[in-house]
This record gives sequence, C-alpha cells and structure tokens, in this order.
Amino acid sequence: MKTNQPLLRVNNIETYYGLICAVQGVSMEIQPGTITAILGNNGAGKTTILKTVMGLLEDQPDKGSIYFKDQRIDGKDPEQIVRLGIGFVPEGREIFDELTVKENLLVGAYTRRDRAGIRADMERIYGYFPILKEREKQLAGTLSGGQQQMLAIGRALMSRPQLLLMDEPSLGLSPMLVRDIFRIIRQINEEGITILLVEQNARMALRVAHYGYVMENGRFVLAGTVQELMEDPDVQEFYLGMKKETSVKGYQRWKRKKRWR
Amino acid sequence: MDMKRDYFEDVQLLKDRAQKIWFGILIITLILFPFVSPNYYIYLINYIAINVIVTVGLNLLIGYTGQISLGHAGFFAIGAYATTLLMLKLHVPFLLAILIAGFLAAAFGFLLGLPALRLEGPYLAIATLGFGMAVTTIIGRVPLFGGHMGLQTPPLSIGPFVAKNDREIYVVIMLFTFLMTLAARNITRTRVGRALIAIRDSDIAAEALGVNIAYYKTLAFAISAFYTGVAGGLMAFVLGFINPNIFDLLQSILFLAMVVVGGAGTILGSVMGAAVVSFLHIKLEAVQNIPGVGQFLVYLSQKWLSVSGLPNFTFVLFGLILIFIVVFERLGLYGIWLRSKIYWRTWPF
Amino acid sequence: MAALLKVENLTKHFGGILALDHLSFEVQEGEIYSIIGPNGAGKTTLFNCISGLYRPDEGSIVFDGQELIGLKPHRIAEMGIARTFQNIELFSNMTTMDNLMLGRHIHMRSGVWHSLFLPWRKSLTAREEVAHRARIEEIIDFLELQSARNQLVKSLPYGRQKLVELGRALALEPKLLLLDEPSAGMNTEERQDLFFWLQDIKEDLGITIVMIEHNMQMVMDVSDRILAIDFGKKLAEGPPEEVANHPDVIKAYLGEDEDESAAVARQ
Amino acid sequence: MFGQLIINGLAVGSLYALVALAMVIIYKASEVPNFAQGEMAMVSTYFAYMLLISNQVSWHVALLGTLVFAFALGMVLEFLFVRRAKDPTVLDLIIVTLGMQLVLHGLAGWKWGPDQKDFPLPISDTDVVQVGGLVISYLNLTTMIAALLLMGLLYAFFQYTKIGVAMKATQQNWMAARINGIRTNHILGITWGISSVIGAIAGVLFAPTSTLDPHLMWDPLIKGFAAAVMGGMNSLVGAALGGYLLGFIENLFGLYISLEFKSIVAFLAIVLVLWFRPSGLFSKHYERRV
Repeated sequence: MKTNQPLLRVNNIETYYGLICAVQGVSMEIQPGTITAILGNNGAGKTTILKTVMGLLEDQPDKGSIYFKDQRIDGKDPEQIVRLGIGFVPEGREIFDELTVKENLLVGAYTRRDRAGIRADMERIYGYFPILKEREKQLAGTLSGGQQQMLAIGRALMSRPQLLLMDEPSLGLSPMLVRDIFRIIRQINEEGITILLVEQNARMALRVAHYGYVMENGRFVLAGTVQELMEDPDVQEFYLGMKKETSVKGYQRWKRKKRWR
Repeated sequence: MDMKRDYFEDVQLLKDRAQKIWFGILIITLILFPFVSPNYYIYLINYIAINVIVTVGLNLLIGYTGQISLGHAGFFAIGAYATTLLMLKLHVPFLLAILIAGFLAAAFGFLLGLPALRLEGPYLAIATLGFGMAVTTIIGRVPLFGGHMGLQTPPLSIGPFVAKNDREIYVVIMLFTFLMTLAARNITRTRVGRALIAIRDSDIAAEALGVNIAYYKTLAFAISAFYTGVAGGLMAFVLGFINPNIFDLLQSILFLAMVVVGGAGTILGSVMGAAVVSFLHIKLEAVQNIPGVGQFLVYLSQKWLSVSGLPNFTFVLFGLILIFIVVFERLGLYGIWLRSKIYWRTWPF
Repeated sequence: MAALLKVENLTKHFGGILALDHLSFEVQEGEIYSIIGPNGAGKTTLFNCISGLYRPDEGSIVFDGQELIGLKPHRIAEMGIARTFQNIELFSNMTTMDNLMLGRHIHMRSGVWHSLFLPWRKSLTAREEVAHRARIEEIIDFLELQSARNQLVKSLPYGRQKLVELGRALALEPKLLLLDEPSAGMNTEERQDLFFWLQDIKEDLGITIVMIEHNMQMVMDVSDRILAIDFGKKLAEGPPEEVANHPDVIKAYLGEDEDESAAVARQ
Repeated sequence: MFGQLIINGLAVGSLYALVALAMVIIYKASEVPNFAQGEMAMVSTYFAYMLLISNQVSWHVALLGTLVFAFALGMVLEFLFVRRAKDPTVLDLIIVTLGMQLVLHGLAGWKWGPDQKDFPLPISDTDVVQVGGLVISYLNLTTMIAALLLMGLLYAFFQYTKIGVAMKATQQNWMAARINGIRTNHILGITWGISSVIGAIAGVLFAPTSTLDPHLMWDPLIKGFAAAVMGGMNSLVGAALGGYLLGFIENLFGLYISLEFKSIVAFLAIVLVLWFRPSGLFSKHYERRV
C-alpha cells in the first residue's frame, strides 16, 4: 500500500436528518487512482455519506470535516464542490427527463468553457456508451433504465472530475447491464479517475474495488482491502450470501433476557 | 400535574383547575363587557367575534385538513345575502334565516369541495379564488341582490326580542361565536377531527387506515362554508347594509391572514389571530391618528408617497406580517403563546 | 388452511416500465409470508395494488373471498387489511395516542353531529372515545410504547416511529397485515425485539402477515414462506431454505459470481 | 362575425397568455404559484406611467426603463422574501406571494393614491386596421405581435442559450442541476426577473384599455392564472395555448350566452378543465410514490 496524499479525507463526520443521526462519526481516506466501495444494507447511511461530501445536505455535516486535496470542503455548496473536481452520479439516475441526451451531457459540462474540450469529451463518452450516440437527439426521459444510468455517468464525467462519487449504479438494472456498467466503471478508473462507490450489490462492488468499507447503522464496522473483506466471515455471511447457521440461540437468549426484565 | 384516573379526563374540554378558572374569568368578562364598555368598543368586539367564527371555520379547512381556500369571501357573501333576503322578501324569522343561510353556504361549500377532491395546492387555491370572484360578480349584476348599491339589512329580531343597537346585537353574536367555537373544538378532538388532520399530514396513510378521504374533504369544505355563511349573516347586521365590494379578494386574503397569524391548525390560535388582525384592520383605518407612528407615516407620505393613499399602509403591514410569519414563526401567535407558556413554566417561583 | 389472499396474474405498467408482470401467489391464513427482491423489483407496487392505492392493469386480488380491485383504499382497510409504509407515513403532528386512535377509525361511528356533544360523559362520542382509548392502551402495552404515549411522533427516534406505525396498523384489528420493510433503519436490538413481536402478532393475535424485507436474517428466521420477485415476475416461492438456495434468487438478489457461472457454463 | 370573434379572442387571449407565461415560468422553476404576479405588473405599469407623465421622457425610454425596473423588481422580491422561507409547503408559498401582493398593492395605493389614471400609451385603442371585413385596433394588433414576439424570444432563449438550458435543467431537477455546477439560486433570481418583465409588458399593454389603479391586474391575473391552470401550470406551450383558448371561450360566451357574466367564464373553465384533467390539458399527471 502506497502512502500517498489522500485525494479525499473525511474526518469523523456526523450527519443528521432532523433529529435522526444518519451518519455517526465516520472517517475515511480515498487514495488517488483507486476504487473504494462502501457496502451496507438499505438505510445504513451510505447515501448520506455521499450527499454529505457533495454538500447536498443543508447545514451538514453537523460535526467533523471533509478535505479534498487539502482544501476543506464541508460547508461548501455543491455548485462549488463540482468546480473543485468532484462528480456525482446520484441514486436513481436523476437525469433531466425533458432535455435531450446531448443537452444532458452539455449541462454536465456547465462549469467548463473550452468548447473543443467539451466536444472531445462528448465523443469519449459516446465511445464508452455507443447507444447514447444513437439516441443523441432523444429526450432522456424516454431512455430505458440502463441507458439512463449510462447517461448519468456520462453527464458526471463531462465536468472532468478527479473524483467520481457513484450511488448505487446497479440499482434496478438487469444482471447483464450491471456487468456492463461495472466494466465501464473499471475502465473509467483505469483512465485515471478515482471512484467512490456505494453499492448494495456487494459481489459486484468487491469485484471492481480496491478498498472497501462496511457500514451498519451509520457507522463503519469494517474497513480494509477487498482481499481482507472477502475473507471476513461476517462479510461472507451477510453480504455475499454464503450460508451459515443462523444464530437462533442468540435470539433465545435475548428473549429470556427480555422476559426477565 | 395531577393524576388521571379515567380516560374521560383525556377527552374533557378543560383539563385542570387553572384552565377552569381562566375559562370562568373569560365567560364573566364576556358577560360583563357590554355593561362597562363604550359603544365603539362593542362594535369592535362584534366585528372581531364574527371574524373569529370565520377563522375557526376556515382553520378547520386550511389548518386541519390542509386544503387551501382563497374564496371564503364568497361564502361570507352568500351567508350575508341569503340571511338578508330571506328576512326581507320572505319574512323568515332571524334564527331560521341565518341557519338556512349557513346551510346554503355549506351546500355551495360542498359543491366547491367536489372539484377540490381532485385538486391540490395551487390548483385548489386558484379554483377557490375564481369561485370567490364569481360570487361577487354575480351578486353585483343581479337586480334581486341590489346590484352594486347593495341592500339595507332589516332589524335583528328573535321572537319579541329586537336588537336595536350594537350592545344588543353583541348578545346574539357572542352566543353564536361561543357555541360555534366550542363546537369546532369538540369536532377537532374526536374521530372527525383526527381524520381531518390525518388527511393533512398523510392522505395516503389516512386512506390506508380506512378514512374516506372524499367524504372528509368535502365535509371540511361544507363545515367551513357553514361557519363562514353564518358569520356573513351576522355581519350583515353589524354593518347595517351590504354590497358586493365588501366581499372582494382582499377580504378572502384577510380571512387567510387571520388563520395564518393565529396559527394554522389550532382553535385557540384562530381566536387570537382573528382578534389581532381584526383589531389592527379597524385601528389602522385611521393610522394617522395613532400617536408617534401616525405622525411619522404622515411625514413619510408627504415626503415620498401620498397622503391620500395612507390608508393603504394596512395592506403593506399585513403583507409583511404574512411573510414574517412564514419565515420566522409558522405557528403564528399560537406558537409564540406556546413558547411563552413554556418559558413561564420554568420561571422560578 | 384456506388462502386468505389470492393474487392472480397481476400486471401494472408505469409508462413504459413493467412494474408487475403477471404475478400470481397465494397467502395462507395464519402464516408469515415474506417478499424479497432487489430494489425496484415491484414489491412496493404490489403492496400499493393490494391496498388500493394503484389500480393494476390486469389480474385479480381476492381477499377473504372478495375481489379487491376497483375498491377504494378505505373500503379495503375496512375489510381488514392494514399496512405500514417503506418511508414511515405517520401523522407527524399528532401524538402517538392520536396516531393509534386513527387506527380505530373504522371501528368508531360518531360523526360531526355526535362530536358536538363530546363534553357529556354519556354521549356516544365520549363513550366511544373512552372505550377505544382503553383498547389502544393494550397496544401501547404490547409494543412497550408507554413513554411515547403523549409525545408528538415527529419527536420520536426512527425505530420508535416504525413501532408506532406498526401499532397503528394493529389498532385496525386487521386480518391481514402488510409490512413494508419493517426492520429498515432499526438497530440490532430493535430488530430483535421486532422479531419477537412479529411472532407474537402471528401466534397470539392470529394475524396473517405479508412482509417486504431486505434483512435476509430477519426474513429467514421469521417467515413461513418466501416469495422472491424480480422485474415484477416470480423467481421462486417456498420455505426459506429452498428460496435462499434457488439459483435464480442468488443470481438476481444475493449477487452472483459471474466468472464462476461462466466457468460452470463452459464445463 | 365568427372571424371577428376569433380576432377578438386572439387579442385578449394574447394578454392572458402573457400573464400565464409569466406565471408558469416561475412555477416551473420553483413550484411557487405566484399570486403577486399581477401586482408586480401593476407596479411596473405605474413606474412606466411615472416616467411618462412626471419625468416626461419619451416612451421608448420609458418602456426600456420599465423593463429594467421590472427585472430588478422580480429579482429583489425573490431575494428578499421568497428565498427566506425554509422548506416551504405549498401553503407557505401561497402565503408569501399573497403577502408580497398585499405589500405591492398597498405601496402602489400609498404612492399613487386610489384614483384612476389614464395610461398614455401612444398606440391607439380606437383607431383600427381593416382586413377583409375584420376590424382590429392598433393596440390589439400590437398586443398580438408583442405576445408572439416574446414567445419566440423565450423559445430561442430556452433552446439556444446556455443559461436558458440551465434554467430548463433547474426546472426539471433541482438537485441534479446543483451537482452539475448550476448555481440554482442565481437561476431562480433571473427566472423571477424574466417573469416580472413579461408581466410588465402585459400590464403596459393592458392599462390603456382599462384605467390605471391598484386593482389594474386583478382581472388579468385570475384570467392568466386560469389560462396557466388550463395549460397545466408547467408547460410554457400549454400556458400560451391556454391563454388563447380562454380568450376565445370568453368571447364566445359573451357573444352567445351573456355579456354580463363573461368574467365568470374563467372560473367555470378552470373547474371544468380540472374536473376532467386535474393537472391541466397539456401536462402529464404524476402519481405520488410511497
């Protein structure tokens, strides 16, 4: 493991939704050039971390700090954060339904002024996803789920980010499409973009990632290289679906304890 | 806090001794008021009491059920005209006339509630606004309603009792206000009231629990129209005459302001909101006579604006109050009252 | 045992997307029936069709011998189907008590006219209010919600809110309880409590439960049978062990090792 | 007769369409039903009046000054009031805009008094052009052309300018616009500015046929709102079509049924349209997901 200067450093952040503490003291470091995956169940707080980093939650994080390349970014607006070089592929695509595919990509390049560069990047994205080229003039809302996901990724790439945050890119896609998307994710990474990925599909995520964090109830409970995580018995049982005896005994002990109370 | 021994204590109107004492003081004050107060203040309190009825009714719709109406001046007009015409043309006795007027307004409320079932938010606001404007247009153009000249109200009489002045009208109005406010409070604390709030907070969950949304939404419209109609009927006697201009869009906005200033979704707030807004409305008609502020405003008018337009200061103030409430204190006066209550509770005695 | 709920050929489109694709299954009286599947597989859409919020394009839903399609949601609730929601749909500005009292709505009769006489102890409204409050106290005791009784639900922690929602559904005294991700957002302790409550609801109260759940451990431990769906279609149905080991389920939901399967195919 | 009816309908419909467009632009961007739209236009019209009468400037300059004033007014109102409401509900937004309506109404009445004024636009309301038996006044002709011109400009703006596309993006998905670097707050301010300008043009074109007083825009406001609602509140094309449709229906009603009650047509139209299509004629209806 190289001890590079981390690209993104999250220090002990706490994020609240109203009174609910969705992220409770999370720290992590993202090394440049890597793919990092955050795994966990629905409602564990994975998405909240990404939204907090992106500045999408008003007045959050409540505590802690976030640094991107030595610049403190917590408290900044998402508009500013994009300009610093962080791209975001939100959960559920969130494309502009009533803009064409091309317009969607152009909005992605909103922060840029270099026309030639924009055109070149657009071609590069059409290279990743040839189907988008075919549908260039079509309204994005008429695309299928998988195509919309591709468009969301492409749009985020148009701002030339150094770090790409991806929230559940495989959500609601067929296994074949999931495989395609992850192939592209790896390709994007190999071309030099650092990726932070949030996934429920643990197998797929661990296949492409270098590092992983496992999240439960707003906290990281495990962290390490993918190799380490794959070997962890809890990860195997809960996230990779390998069968193990369920701990009925534990429940019964609980029941006794409860009755006794 | 004393211990509860019975679930009935949960549903009682007055929960502890302090509340009972305050309630008693309120009733005695209201009874004694006409004996000690000058005429002008009785007029003022009549005006306020009628607005309390409207605000309570409108709050059932806006605050409790979460439906918006910008057309309640329409129901107000229906109530006023129906009462007056029933008494003038058909010689219906007052009590019957005002009840019929109330139910007529409720019927219109029900009708307006039907399209409202399918509308929400801005669509509903604009439909009700259109309703209010349509009512005044029709009233202004039909000869039976006296056109733009309006109608003279007949004397208010219940059997042998004839209310000749504000002091005697006060008795009638106060009885109506008291009973209708109490009734609204009872409604909000039972099955019906809970269903209304449920529709406001989450209509989907309410439906899934067996609340018939269509029924309760139209019901809320009808009840609130009934309240407003009755209030309109009473207002005809306070004013002595009625014409379409009384019931314009600004009147509807004023009603909304009373609900908002008092606090959406509380009966006590409705009373406070109606009182404060009505009081300001009357007082500000002669804003130049208020010491200090009045002189300053006159100076301001001479320097920058115009003296003849000074009465418009009321609108500016009300507008700012509305915005202020949304930005700083959504619960209005009721919210402020709640906070000060908590403050006093912890105040060291 | 008779089938309490019988879903046949249920189909629902949203625009061009097929959310439910000729789905059929039966739920027996007295069982806990879990539905699993990836996000967006159509689980919540299924619930919304059963509880009448959506009108399916095709198919039938028979509950207790009666067709549900075409009925308004409040009629379906009156027939004895209660539900909870994925993203808690509580009446947030009411107390726990009032929320639960709403669960009794269909069991009460008093309307506007009766309400006017609330202050009289003998009035229908007052008698009803008192009687149903007593009933609610039993539910509060059952779910150990005493401390939340008079608090506004929006001030309760997430896990407690989920319980209030469960309690509100129970207050309806339903025959069938639809739970949409009951354990989502709960911590381990709350989840284990929930496990016992679900069993008590089934065994002591005799209520049939259909449940959407993501936590596989919960599903495996508590369910009598499991239905796995993906893209609105049935993948597998049966006892927990069987479904969990079904190859299609592993592929679509638990996540499949692509290279392994490719290797298997090559052999 | 029928041809004349269409002409008259188009003329008055152009006005409604303008108000409706102003309304829809704001509604699309932020779901604010702007009840202050009419008073914003009224105040701008008064501003034009002031320039023309008190300051004696030529009407070209007055018009230009008015447009600048209107743009600033829109941006200032958005910045001072609308933006202040945190996590507003629909009711909150309605109350804020009603509050602004009261403030503007009051200020205009305070400044210029309640008496009615004649608005001296140098385009005649009485001189007419005759084309094949059809009659149209210069003012109506100007209104129609101005409406078409503005629609064209708006179309071009949204289609070809970067800020126009950013505005469309903001309208469609607030969050997604932000994560692509669009400063949505600025966009919103500009939106209010543009909307206010369109309203001001409607006000200036309407004032000569009416009389200038603080109630000037009440009727056009509700008509414009009705047109917008008929069109679906979030479709610019719908708003324009709704405006023309309403103008036409109104004239039809006035001719064949009753001239006296012409002004309640708007209300009936809203109720009828919404009864059959709760989200308007030209808009998709979305089901709330749980």
